[in-house]
Amino acid sequence: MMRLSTDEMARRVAQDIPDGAYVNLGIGMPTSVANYVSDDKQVIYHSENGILGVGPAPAPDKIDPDLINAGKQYVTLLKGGSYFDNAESFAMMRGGHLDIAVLGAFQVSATGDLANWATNNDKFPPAVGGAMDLAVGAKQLFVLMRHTTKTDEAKILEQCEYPLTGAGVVKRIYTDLAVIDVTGEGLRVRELYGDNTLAEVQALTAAPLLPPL
Amino acid sequence: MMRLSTDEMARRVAQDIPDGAYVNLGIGMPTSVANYVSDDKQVIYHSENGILGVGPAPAPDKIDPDLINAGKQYVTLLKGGSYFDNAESFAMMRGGHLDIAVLGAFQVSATGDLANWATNNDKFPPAVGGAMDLAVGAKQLFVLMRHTTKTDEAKILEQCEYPLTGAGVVKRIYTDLAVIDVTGEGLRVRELYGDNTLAEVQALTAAPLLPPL
Amino acid sequence: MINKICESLRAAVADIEDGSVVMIGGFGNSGIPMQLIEALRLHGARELTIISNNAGTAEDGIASLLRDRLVRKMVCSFPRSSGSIWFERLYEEGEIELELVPQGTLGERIRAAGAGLGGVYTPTGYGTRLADGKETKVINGKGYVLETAMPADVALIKADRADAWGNLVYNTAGRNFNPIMATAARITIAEVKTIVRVGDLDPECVVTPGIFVDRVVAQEVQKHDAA
Amino acid sequence: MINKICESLRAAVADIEDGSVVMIGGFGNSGIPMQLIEALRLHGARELTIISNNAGTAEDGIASLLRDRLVRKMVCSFPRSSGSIWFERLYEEGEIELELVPQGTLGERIRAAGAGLGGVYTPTGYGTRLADGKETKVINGKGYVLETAMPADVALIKADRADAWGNLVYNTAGRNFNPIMATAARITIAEVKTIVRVGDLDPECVVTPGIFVDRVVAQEVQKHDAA
Repeated sequence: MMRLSTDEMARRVAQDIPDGAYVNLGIGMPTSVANYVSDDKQVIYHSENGILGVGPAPAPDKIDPDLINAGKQYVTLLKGGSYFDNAESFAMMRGGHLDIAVLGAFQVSATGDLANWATNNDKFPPAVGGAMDLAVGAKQLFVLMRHTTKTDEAKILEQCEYPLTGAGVVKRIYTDLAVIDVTGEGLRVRELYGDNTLAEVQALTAAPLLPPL
Repeated sequence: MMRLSTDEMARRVAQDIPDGAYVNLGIGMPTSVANYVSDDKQVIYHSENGILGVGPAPAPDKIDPDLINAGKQYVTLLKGGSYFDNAESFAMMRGGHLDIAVLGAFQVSATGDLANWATNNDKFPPAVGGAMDLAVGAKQLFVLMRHTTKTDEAKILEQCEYPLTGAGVVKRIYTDLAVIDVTGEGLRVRELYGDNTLAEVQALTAAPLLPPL
Repeated sequence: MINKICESLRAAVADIEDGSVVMIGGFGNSGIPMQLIEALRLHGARELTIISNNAGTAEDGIASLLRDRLVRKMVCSFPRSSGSIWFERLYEEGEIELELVPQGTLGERIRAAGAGLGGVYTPTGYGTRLADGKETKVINGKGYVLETAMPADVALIKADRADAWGNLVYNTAGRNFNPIMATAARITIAEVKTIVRVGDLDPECVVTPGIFVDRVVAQEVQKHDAA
Repeated sequence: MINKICESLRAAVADIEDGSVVMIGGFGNSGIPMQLIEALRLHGARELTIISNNAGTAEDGIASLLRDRLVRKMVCSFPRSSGSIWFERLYEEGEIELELVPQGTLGERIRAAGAGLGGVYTPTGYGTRLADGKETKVINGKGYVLETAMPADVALIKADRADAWGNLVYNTAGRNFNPIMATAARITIAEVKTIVRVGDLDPECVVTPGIFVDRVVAQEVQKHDAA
């Protein structure tokens, strides 16, 4: 089977980000999507801590210790960007002003439930951050994740086993094997990478997949 | 009986505004209180339309058409003042950040209910503005009004006859005859002007008055 | 490239439909998008619901929409002002519906819509007739009224300067309802005095980030401005 | 004359009592009032409830309060970060209570307290375990969770510049929770880099009007700042 690398997955999501979009990229793999958005598109990145127009990492001598993104990395501000407080930042998220949010996930259900903030492991203290607000608020929520766990267990399930971040919120899933839309009829494969077949991807998915239209 | 003029009433309220206070003055008579606050006190005036640090009227050639107070009069901004939107302005009011609000009133009840936004006359369309927010929000709500109507009817009553602006919100009433506190025991006269007697003022008041302590 | 600048006032309002819910910024005569209102009047959409603090005075602004009988309902805190003759006339004739909302509640309902909240519990109006028929709740011993989010189809707002990304700054007390209305409508259209280059507005001083703004249109110079 | 400038960090926190609810601004290491936190640690008030987005890392900031076991309860959206060793240790020992709140809900609860609202209905968390035991309501077909106002006794915040009236401006993304926390506490204390003269801050660019601020204290120059 063809399995995309992390970079290839990010590149694939980047293709679907339209010119002029307001986008929030989650911590981790989703953050790297920005690296692959082509230069002819102008995309405005939002960071939950209060930035619109997030730019690339600064040169080492240009670091502003306060100017970080949600992943606590140093960033810069593009011309045309702005700063605001938490209430306004989350108003943007919850109020449906962001066109696209890209988040990682532990599990996604057949009806678009998202589980990405807690496992059932109670040893560690829980942490949720802004994930639940992004999940309910963005106009379109894309999930970017490996199709299965490291031990080859399915992450796309009839029902999530882990605690939900939001119910019925995911619009599209980008994995290393395929692109899958969450539709009213169920999960519909939108794209299979390389020679991957529906049967092969279905075998690694614990919810029924509909063939591409 | 001694009846204070409008200016004298405003002057009397001004004496009770402490140095450093954040104050909102209602439209009409209350606005003139600012004219009588002595120069050795620094008082910061709030205007509901989004100003903190309202200054005096501008010279005619210095008018900024956007810079008006709640009564739609042209004003200026003091050094140290600031501008903000409606949501933040009313957060200041409702959130208990103003030390004193001074409002006019049609009627005040023995328990501090305030009626100042509507009469029982349905001919005119109603209008409420920011009165209800000020009534519930200011740390101390002072009412400044004539003791009786033009036709000598009492305005201080057991119960308001007009629709309420807020229930149990008035802290003190400044009239042209006396200063009256709304207390847990009832209305207590704090000050009688000139030679006015409790009996004289009581005769013009439709709720029992307690003598000064 | 992101360019929200609209070439004319007329084009900016061309898709406003009959029956729309339209927010209009301003307080008294401060911060009112007068030229967008005039464009809307000439556009002629009817049966409008207007959400605005006041209802216009003389023949100006919202009063001109009332005069032309384009408005079905007003949502206001203070519709009656000295000179609000058209509102008073239509109200007396029973030709206009009024939803009276305390000013701070109006602001919170607008903000709630922009911030994706379903509603807020406010102490304002508790125990008064403006809470009649509304859900109430006592929280920590204090009474509150449930006020639900109030979204709009269109917001017409007034700012001082804008850039092509839709970032806005205002002039003095001209902010009033404009920044919150910008967040609460499906389409937000800003009338501004000046359009500046992207990057010319200080990012620390932007009041309305461009994400909330769909169209920016510069005021046209009026003949009487030259007088 | 209004003068909210406090001569020392120590004096600024001297009246914080055992058992206080203390908001602390910041997100990650951005916009944290580190010197006020250190002053609070030295002051030694115990049994504190701390409301803050994170729970500190290494031995710094909130982590130092945890290490000294001055904190009874944390209210956070993201207490676990790389390096949050003291929070994790106390959590494992059962020595600290945690109230986990989604970040936007934390912000709205703080804002509600500052704005005099009893609570808000937010869609965030609806249908998840973080809504367990909370009142919910379907408004216009969408599910919402009732989240009540969260006030504090004291807010420790960080800004860039202040004047003697308590007006504040911030540095870049250092705003985060600071402006809303400023509104929500009985006593708000701001640690700032620079104190300027009253009138030197542009009234169009003031982020926190002075009415929300009780004390302003300038950062003391640290030895390592000179390195």
